[in-house]
Amino acid sequence: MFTYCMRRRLCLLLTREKSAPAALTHQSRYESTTPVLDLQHYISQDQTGNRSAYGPLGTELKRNILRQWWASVVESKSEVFSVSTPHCSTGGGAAKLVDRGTLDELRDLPEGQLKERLSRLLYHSHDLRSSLLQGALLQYIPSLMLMNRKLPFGLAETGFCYRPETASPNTIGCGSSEVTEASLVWFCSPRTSSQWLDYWARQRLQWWRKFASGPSEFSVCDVLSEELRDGVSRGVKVLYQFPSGPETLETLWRLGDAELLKSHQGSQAELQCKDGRKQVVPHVLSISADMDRGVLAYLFNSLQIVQKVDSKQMLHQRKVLKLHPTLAPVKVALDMGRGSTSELRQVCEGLLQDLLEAGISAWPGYTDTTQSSLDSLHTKYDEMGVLFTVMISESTLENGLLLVRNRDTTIRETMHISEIRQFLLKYISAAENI
Amino acid sequence: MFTYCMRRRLCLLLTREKSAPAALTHQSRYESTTPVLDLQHYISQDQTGNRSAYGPLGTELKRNILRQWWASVVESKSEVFSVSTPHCSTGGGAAKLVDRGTLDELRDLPEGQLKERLSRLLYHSHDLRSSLLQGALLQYIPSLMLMNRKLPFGLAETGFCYRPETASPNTIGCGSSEVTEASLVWFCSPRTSSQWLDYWARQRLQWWRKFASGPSEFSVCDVLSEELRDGVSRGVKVLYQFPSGPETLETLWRLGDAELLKSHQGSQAELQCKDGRKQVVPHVLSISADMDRGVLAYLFNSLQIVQKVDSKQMLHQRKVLKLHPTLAPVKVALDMGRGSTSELRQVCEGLLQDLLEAGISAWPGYTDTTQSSLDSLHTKYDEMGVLFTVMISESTLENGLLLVRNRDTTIRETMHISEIRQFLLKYISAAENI
Amino acid sequence: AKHQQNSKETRTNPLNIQMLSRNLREQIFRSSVQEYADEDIDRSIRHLEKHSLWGKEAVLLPEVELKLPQMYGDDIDEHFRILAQKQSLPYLEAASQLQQAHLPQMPQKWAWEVGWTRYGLDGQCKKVNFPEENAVVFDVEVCMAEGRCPTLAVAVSPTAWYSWCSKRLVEERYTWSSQLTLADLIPLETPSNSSRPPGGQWKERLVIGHNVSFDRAHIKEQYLLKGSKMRFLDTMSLHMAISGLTGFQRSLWMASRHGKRRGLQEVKEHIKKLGRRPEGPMIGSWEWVNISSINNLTDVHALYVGGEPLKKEPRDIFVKGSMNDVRNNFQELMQYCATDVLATHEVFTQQLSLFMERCPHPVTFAGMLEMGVSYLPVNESWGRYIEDAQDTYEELQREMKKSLMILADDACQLLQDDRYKEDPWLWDLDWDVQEFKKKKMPVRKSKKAKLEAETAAAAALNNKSPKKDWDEDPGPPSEEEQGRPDPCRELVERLKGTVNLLPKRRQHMPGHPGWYRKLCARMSEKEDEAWSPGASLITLQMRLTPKLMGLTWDGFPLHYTDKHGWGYLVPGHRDNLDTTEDSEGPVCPHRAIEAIYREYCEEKGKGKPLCLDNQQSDDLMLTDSSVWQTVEELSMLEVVSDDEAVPRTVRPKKAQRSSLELDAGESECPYHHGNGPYNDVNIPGVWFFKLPHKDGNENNVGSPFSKDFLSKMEDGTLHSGRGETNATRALEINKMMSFWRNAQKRISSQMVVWLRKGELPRTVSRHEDYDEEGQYGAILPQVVTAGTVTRRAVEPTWLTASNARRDRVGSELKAMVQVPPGYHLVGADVDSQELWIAAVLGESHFAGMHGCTAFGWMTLQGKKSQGTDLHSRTANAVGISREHAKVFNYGRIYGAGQPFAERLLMQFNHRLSQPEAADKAKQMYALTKGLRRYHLSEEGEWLVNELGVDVNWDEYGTVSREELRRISKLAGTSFRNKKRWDLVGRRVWAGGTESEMFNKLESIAHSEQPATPVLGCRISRALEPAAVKDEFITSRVNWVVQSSAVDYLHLMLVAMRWLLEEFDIDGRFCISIHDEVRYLVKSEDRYRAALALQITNLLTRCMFAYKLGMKDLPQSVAFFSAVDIDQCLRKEVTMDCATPSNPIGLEGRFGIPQGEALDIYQIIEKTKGSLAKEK
Repeated sequence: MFTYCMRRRLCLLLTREKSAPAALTHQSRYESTTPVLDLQHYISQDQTGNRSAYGPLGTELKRNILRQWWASVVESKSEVFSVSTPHCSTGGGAAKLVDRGTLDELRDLPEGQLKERLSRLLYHSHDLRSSLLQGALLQYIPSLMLMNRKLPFGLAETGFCYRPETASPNTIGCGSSEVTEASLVWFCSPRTSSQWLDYWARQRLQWWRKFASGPSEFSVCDVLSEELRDGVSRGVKVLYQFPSGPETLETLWRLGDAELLKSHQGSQAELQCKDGRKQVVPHVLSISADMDRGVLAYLFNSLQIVQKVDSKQMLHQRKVLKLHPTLAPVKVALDMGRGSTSELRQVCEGLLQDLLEAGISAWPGYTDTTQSSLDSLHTKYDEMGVLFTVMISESTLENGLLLVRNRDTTIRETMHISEIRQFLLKYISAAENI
Repeated sequence: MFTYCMRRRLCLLLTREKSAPAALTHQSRYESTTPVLDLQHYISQDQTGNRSAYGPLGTELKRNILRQWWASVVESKSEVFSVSTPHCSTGGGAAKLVDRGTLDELRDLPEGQLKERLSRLLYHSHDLRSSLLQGALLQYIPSLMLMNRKLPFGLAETGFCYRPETASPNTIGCGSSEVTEASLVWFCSPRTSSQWLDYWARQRLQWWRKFASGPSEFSVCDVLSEELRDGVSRGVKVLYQFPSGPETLETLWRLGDAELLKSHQGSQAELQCKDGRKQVVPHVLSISADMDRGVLAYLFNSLQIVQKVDSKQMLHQRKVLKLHPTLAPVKVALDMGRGSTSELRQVCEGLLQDLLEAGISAWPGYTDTTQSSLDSLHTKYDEMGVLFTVMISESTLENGLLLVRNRDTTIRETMHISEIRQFLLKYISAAENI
Repeated sequence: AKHQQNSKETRTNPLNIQMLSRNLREQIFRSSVQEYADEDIDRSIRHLEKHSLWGKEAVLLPEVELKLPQMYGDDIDEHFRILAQKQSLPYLEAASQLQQAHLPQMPQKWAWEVGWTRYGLDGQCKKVNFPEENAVVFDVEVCMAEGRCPTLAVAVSPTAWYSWCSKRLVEERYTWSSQLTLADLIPLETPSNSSRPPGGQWKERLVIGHNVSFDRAHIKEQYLLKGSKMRFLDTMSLHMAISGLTGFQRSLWMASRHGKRRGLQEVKEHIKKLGRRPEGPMIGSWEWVNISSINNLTDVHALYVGGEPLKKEPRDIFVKGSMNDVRNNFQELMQYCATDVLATHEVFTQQLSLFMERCPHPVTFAGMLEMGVSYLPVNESWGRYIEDAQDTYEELQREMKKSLMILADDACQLLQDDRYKEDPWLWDLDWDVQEFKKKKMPVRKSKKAKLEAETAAAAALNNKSPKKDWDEDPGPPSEEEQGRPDPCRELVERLKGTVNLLPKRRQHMPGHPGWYRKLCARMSEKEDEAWSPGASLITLQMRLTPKLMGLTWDGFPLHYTDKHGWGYLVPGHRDNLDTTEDSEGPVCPHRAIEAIYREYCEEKGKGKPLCLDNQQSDDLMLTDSSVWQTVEELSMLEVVSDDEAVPRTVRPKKAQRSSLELDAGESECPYHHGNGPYNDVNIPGVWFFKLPHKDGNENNVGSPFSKDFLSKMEDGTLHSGRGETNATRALEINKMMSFWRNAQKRISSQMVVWLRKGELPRTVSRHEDYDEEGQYGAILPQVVTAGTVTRRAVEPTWLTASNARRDRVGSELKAMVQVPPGYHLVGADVDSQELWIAAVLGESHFAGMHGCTAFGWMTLQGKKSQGTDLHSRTANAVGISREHAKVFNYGRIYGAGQPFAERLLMQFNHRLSQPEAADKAKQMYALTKGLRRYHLSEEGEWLVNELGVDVNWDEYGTVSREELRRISKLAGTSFRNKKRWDLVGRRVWAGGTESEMFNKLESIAHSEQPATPVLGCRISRALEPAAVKDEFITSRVNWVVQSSAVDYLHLMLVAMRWLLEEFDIDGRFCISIHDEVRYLVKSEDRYRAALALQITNLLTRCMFAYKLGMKDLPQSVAFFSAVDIDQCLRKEVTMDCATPSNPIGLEGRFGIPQGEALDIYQIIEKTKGSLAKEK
C-alpha cells in the first residue's frame, strides 16, 4: 500500500527521538538513546524488508481516518455526492496495464512483428489512474441531472491511485507508488470559486486539526503562482510539519473550467449550469488528500515521549501514542489479573462480546497467557495507543468492580462492570466534539 | 470499477420485465412494455457508452453493503484483524504494470535490443493483484506476533482486484476486470478446518439473506471436487439467482497449508502455531466475495414492480426499489409544498442539517425548483429506493407538522418535526435486527 | 498647475519657516498683512538657540499653485460663518419652531395599527405614511428579545402626535426573517414600498431625540446611500456641550447623589482604587454637582426641567420581555415612549438657547449636524468576516483548551511515587485521592456472590468441555450452541447485577487527584446530557493554569497567594529553613526551584546579560491612534495635577510597603530586585516577590494572562518553564484571541441593513462590477456626536477600533467597511493634529510667529532623520525608543504629569527601579514642560519691597521655587505674627521646549470663562472655575487641545460640505475617527473630492492661524501629506490587513486592491487643479 517513501518516513519516525522536539513534554528534556519505537502493529514490513503494509492497527487507524473524512466531506453535506469510478482509464495515468499473456506472447514473436504489436498494445491498453479527478470529471454530466443543473455540488470518492514517484527508467515496479486518495471535486459558479477555495481550505485544515493532539503542526499555505500547473489559477496545500520538514497532506486546486472542457470534448451547452439567471460552465476545485501520508502525520502528531522515574529511581521513557479517541484503533484492552483463570476468562469473553456489539473495538489482551508485569502491559498498550485498559481480577467476581486505566492520565479508576460500556461510548462520542 | 459484465447484466436488468419472474409480486402480473428502468443514479455510463461507473446512489449502496460486511466479519469478531496490503506484487497477477515511459522507450529501441529489454521488463515489472489472498498470506507472520501464535484467527481486507475475465489475446484492456473483493483469510488448526468451513458458509449465507427482500434467491452449494483447483480440498459457493441464471457472489475455499507454505518459502517453524500443546502449520480458509456482483444481486432482489390505477383510470406501473433500510442509500427525502418559499426553504435546510448530523442520509429534494407533481416525485423516489418522503408545507410553519410517506406502504402519516429524527433512527436501527 | 521650483518665489517668515505659496496666501488672507516685531524675532531666535534648533537647514517644499473657490465675507472667519449659517439655516429654523411650539395634547389612547398614525389637534387619528412636519421629536423602542427590528415609536411635531407600530408587533407569526430590510424600519420621508420621497424632492428636516443616533439607526431612509437631507439633533450631545461631566466627575456625581456622606466615602474609595496618593487634594468644591448631571434622559430632564422625575420602569419590558409582553402592555408602553418624547422636548426647549450662547459659532452647530449622519457601507464581506473571525476564534479556543487539557493529563502522571512533591509549581496543589466507597456487605454475602459466579462459570465450562486448553483452537461453535444464550454473556450479566452493592450516587473520579477531579465534568447518568471527557473545565483564568504551564518570571517559578495575588518564588532563602519541620502542609521543593533557576541562568548566560535585554516588544509599536487610547486610559488614572508633584521627593522603597512584614523578619534577597520580598509569605527556602502591576506595585495581579502581561510574554520575561509546546502555544493563542474576545459581541451585534437592487442608486446597480448575488448595505454607527466633555464623538465599536494586526483575530474590522461598486472612500488623517494645535497655541502666546517656540519649530520643521522632531528629541534625551517617546509626548500634551511618566517608564521596562524611573521622568519634564516659576502676588511684591529682599528675577519677572521659599522663610522670621503670606500670583512654566505652550493652555484653563480659542466654545459648566475652583485642572488643560481639535473637525466638515455642494461632487460624509475623516464618493468624482479635502484642510488651518492672530500659514502643514482613495476603511492604503482570521489578506480574500495615497501635487496633476466637473 505504501512502500519506499513510507519506509523512509517510518525510519524517521523510529529514530526521531534524537531530533524532534515536537510533542515532547518537559519531562523529556532528559533524552536518552533508547532503541526505536515498535510500531509494528501499525506498519509492518515483510520478510524481505522491501515492502511494507499496514498491520491490523494501521489498517484500523486508516479506516477510522477515512471514515471521518467521509463523514465530514460527504455525509454532513447535502451538496456532496459520492461516486465510484473505474481504476483504469483510456489515458492519463502514469502506468499501462498489460495483460500478462499478451506480453508473454510478444516475447515469442519474430522481431519483425514486434514493433507493430507493441504499438497496438500501447494504443489499446488501459492506464491505471493516478488521481481520482478524471473519473469525477467524467461523472459530471450524469450527476448534473441529479442536481437539476444547480450549483454548487461536489463529487467525492476515496480510493487507490497509482503514482510512480520517480520516472527513472531503471526503477521498474510498484515502489512507493501506491496512494489512497480521498478526493472531492467541487463544481461551482466561476463567480464564487475563489471563495469556495477559501472555504474548503479552512474546512479541511479544521478537519485535520480536529483530531490532532498538536493542532498547530498542521497548517495551510498558498502555492506560489510560479509553481502552479497550467490551467490552475490558485492552489492551497495542507501541510504537516514532519520532523524532517513540512510535507503536503492535501492539495486544493482551483482549476477553472479548462479541465472540465477538456474531458468533455463535446458541446459546451451540455456542461452548462444555472447561476442565477445566467448559464455558466462551472469552475472546478479539486481537493485531494493523500491518506497514507495522513496516517503517518497522525502517528507522528500523537506520539508523545514521557520520561519517568520508577520506584528504583531509574529513568524510563514512556512512549504514548496519544491518538484521538475517535481515531484510536483499539479503544479498550481487556486483561485479567491472576486468579481462577477459567472464571475470569469467561468474564473477559462476555465483556468483550458486550463491547464489540456496542461497536467498541476491544483488544482481547486476556488471551495472552504468557504472564507479563502490569508495567510492561501498560507500556505495550500505550505504544498501541489503547485508550483504556480494563483489568478484571478476582475481586471482579465478587463485586463486579474493575480497574480502568486511562492512557492519558495513567490513573487507574475503579468502575463497575455494568457501567463500563456506557462510559466508553460516552467518552468516545464526546471526544469527537472537543 | 465494473464494466463489461456489469453492463451486460445491467441490460438484463433494464429489460427484465419481459422475462424475469423473480422478484415480481402479484401486482406485477399485469405486465407492460414500459421502457427501461432508470437506474442512472445507481449505475451510470459515460458518453461513449463503453464504460460505466457507480453513480451517487450506487456508491452509497455499495458502501453500505461493504460496511455491513465489515461489521459482521471484522468488528464483531475479536479473532479477526484487518490488514491492508499492497495492490502490486512481484507475481501472481494477471496483468503487468508497465511504466508508460518505459514502454515508449521500447518502441524507439533498435530491434536487436528489444527482446532483451522486454525480458528484463517482464522480470522486473510488478503485477496488479487479482485477489486479496496473497497479501493476507504475506501478513501471516507479522500477525502471528500480535496473536501470540494462537489459533484460530483471521485477516480481513476489502479492496480492488484486477481480473481480466477473458484471456483472449485480442481483447486488450480493462474490460470487465475490476472487482471489489471482500476477503477473509482464516487460519485454524488442521483439526478444525472442516468445521470452520461449514461455520463460515452458514454465516455468510445468513449474512446475504439478512438484507434481502427475497432471501430464497440466495443459496449455497458445494463445489464439485472435479472443479477444485490444485491444493484446494473443499469449496463452497454462495449463489444468487439472477434472471439470467445463478451466479457466484462469494466463494469459500479450504486451502490446507499448501498456499501458506508456498508463499513463505522459509522454514516451517516460523509458520507454526500452538494448538494445545502441539505445534502446527495452520490450515487456511479463503472466503472472498465479489461485492460488485453483490450490489447487482441486491438491486435485482429489491426491485418490485407494482401496477396502479390513477384517478383517470389509467394503468401505471410503479417501480419500487425496496432496498433493506440498512442498505438504502437515501433514507429520507425532504420536499416542500407550495408556499412562502424562502421560509419553507429555511425549515428544510434546518431539518436536513439536523438529519445529516444524526447520520441519516437525507435527500435535498426541495432544492429542485422545477415544480413537479407529487406523483412524479414519489415515482422518482420509489425508483431511488428512498425509504421516506417528508413533505414540508405552509402548515409546518404554523404548527410544525409534516407529512411522512412510507415507501413500502405508500401511506402518508402526519408527524411533528421534533420527532422525525428519532423516528428515523429507530426505524433504521430496528430494521437491522429483523 | 505646475510646481514652482524657483526658490525666489518661496516665502519664509523671519524664523526661516517656509510659508504658504504667495497665490494661496493672497486668496485666503487677502490684503491683511502679517507684521513681525523685531523684539519678538530676537526672543524667538534666542529661545531656539537655547534648544539648539536655530540654524538647522530645512528642505524647501515645491510651491503650490491653486485657484481656490471664491470665498465669502471679509475674512476667513466670516467665510466660515456664512457657510455654516447657510448650511444650518433650515435646521435652525425647524429647531426654533419646535422650541417655541406649544405641543398638542398627548393622545389618551394609541392606535393598534401597523405603520404611522397621526393624532391631529381635533383629536382625530388617521393613518399616514410618515409625519410631514419639518421638525419632530422622536423616540424608538426595540423589543430586545426579538432582534434589532424596531417595535414601536412615537413622534411629536408642533401640530400633532404620531405613533408607529411594527408589523412584527401587530401581526403574530410563527417565524420572522432574521435579516432586516428597509421595510422593517421606520419611514420618516418615504411611503412604504418606495425609497423616493413624494414629489421626488428630499426636504431639509430635523429630528430631535435623546441619544438620537440610536433612533436614527432604525429609520428607513437613513440606510439609503444617497438622498435624505434629514439631520439629527441629540439632546444628550447638547447636554454634554453645556453641562457635561468628565468620566471621573461622573462617578463622583453618582456617588454624591446617593447622599452626601456616603458619596464622600465612595469618593475616598474611588481615589484609593485609582492608586492616588493619600496626601492628594480632596475635592474641594461640590458646586458643579448641582449644575450638571449624568447623561440619561431622567437625570438630564431633572437638571434642565425639574419637576416629577421620569418613570423608567416600563423600559424593562423592552429589555427583558418578549414581544407578547409588549403586546399585553401596549397602551402603557406607548404612553411611556410618548412621555420620553415629551421630556426630550422639554429638555430641548431649555437647551437650545443655552447651547447657542455657549457655542456661539455657527460652525459648531453645522458640524454637529454633519457628524450625526455617519454611514458605513458594507457588503457580503461583512458576514464572511464575522464568520471567519468567530470560526477562527472558536478553533483557537478549542486548541487552547486542548493544550491545557493535555497539560492537566500530563501532570496527573506525577501522582505516581509522589513525584509532584519535587515539582516547583505543582507541589502545593491538592493531590489527595479518594477511596472507592462500597456499601458494607457481610462477608458471607460476598462469598456467596463469588461462589455463585464460580458455579455459573463452571457450568458454562461444562457445557463446552470439561477441561479447557486455552491455547487450543476450539473450533467453531456448534449450531446448537449458536442458538443458545452464550454462558459468558450470562455470567457478565449476572455480575452486572452486583451494581446494587454500590452507593446510589457515585463518587466523581475518586482515583484522580483532587485538583484534577475539579477540572472534570461529572458524567451524568442521563444518556443524552452533554458531557465532555478529560479536564474539560480548565480555563486559562484558573489559578492552577499558570502552574500547569510552569510559568516563570525571569526564571523564577510563579506562585499564587491569596493575599498578594500572583508572584514568584526566588530560591536561596536560608533563614527560614529550619522552622519547617513540623509544618503540616505541602513542602516547597526549594532545591527544584533552584535547579530551574540555575538552568535559566545557564541558558541566558550564553546570550545577553540578564538585566540589559530591553527588547522592543510588539505591543508598544503603537500607532498614533492607539497612543491616544493608551494615554487616555492611563491619564484617566491620573487625577493628581502635576503642580503638586514636581518637587516630589522619592520615598524610600521600604516605606512603600506595608508594615505587615515586620514580624516575619526583615529578609532581603541579595541577588534579585523586584516587587518584594514579601516575607509574610513564609515559604521555607524561598522568598516571595509579587508580579509588578501597571497601576502600582501595591496592587495584586489577578492573572498573569491579562492584557498587561502580553508584552512580557513577547519579550520572554514571562515564560513557560517546562519547555512545553502546549504551554507556549496556549500563551500564543491567548494573545491572538484577545481582540475578538473583547470585541466579538459588539461587532456581531452591529445592525446591518441590506438594500435591494431597486433601493440602490443606479451608479451601483448598473455598474459592471455589480453582482446580483452580492449583498449591499450599510451600518449606521451609533455615534454620540458630542459624547465627552471635550465634545469629541463617542461610539464603542468603530471610533475605538484598532488597526489590523497580524496576530489578532478579527482585528481587520475596519477594513470590512467596503464600498459598493462605483464608489470610493476618500479620506485623510490630519497629520499630528493635536501636536500642531498645541504648538500653534503656544506660538500665539509667545511671539505670534509660526515656529517661534522650540516645540512649534519641531512640529513644523523637525526631521526624524536629523533627530530634530519631537519624538526623537524626547527619545534621545531620556534614552528610550522613539515609539515609547511618542507615548510620553502625547501623554504630556493630554495633561498627564510626571507620575504618569514614571509609571509608564517602569511599565516599559520593569527592571528599572523606582528612583531611576523618577529621575528619568524628572529629567524629561524639565526638558520639555520646564520648571515652575512664580510671579509674586501684590502681597508678595509689597513684602519684597518692605523687607528689601534682593530677589533673583528672571527677564519676565518670575522667581524660582527655591527663591520663593527663601522669601517665605524671610517673611516668617521677620514678622512675629504667624500670618500666612500669600506670596504667589500667577504661576508659569519656564525653560522647557513646551513651557510656552503649557502657559497658554493653563491661562485658558484658569480663565474666568475658558473657551476654545478658535470657535469660542465654552467649557462645560461643570468645569468652569466658578463651579470647580482649582479642581480638575488636568481635565481642563486637556480640554483646551482636545476641544480645539473638535473645532478643527467641525470646520473641516463645514468646508467639505460646502465644496461638495458647490462643485457638484457626488459624495457624503462617512465617518470621522479621531483625527481622520472619510467620505463616500462616486468613483468618477474621487480626485475632485480629494482636492476638495486638501482645500478643506488648508482653509481649516488658516482659520486656526487667523483666529490666533497669525495671518499666514507654514506650507508644511497646509495640506494633508496624503489623501487616501480606497475601497475600504484602513489605516494605510497599502495595508493588506492579514490576521489569523484572514491569513491571505484583503486582496486575496475579498479582492480589494491597494488604494491610492496622493499628495497635493499628485492631486493637482490629476485634477488639473480644478474642482469643477470636466465638461
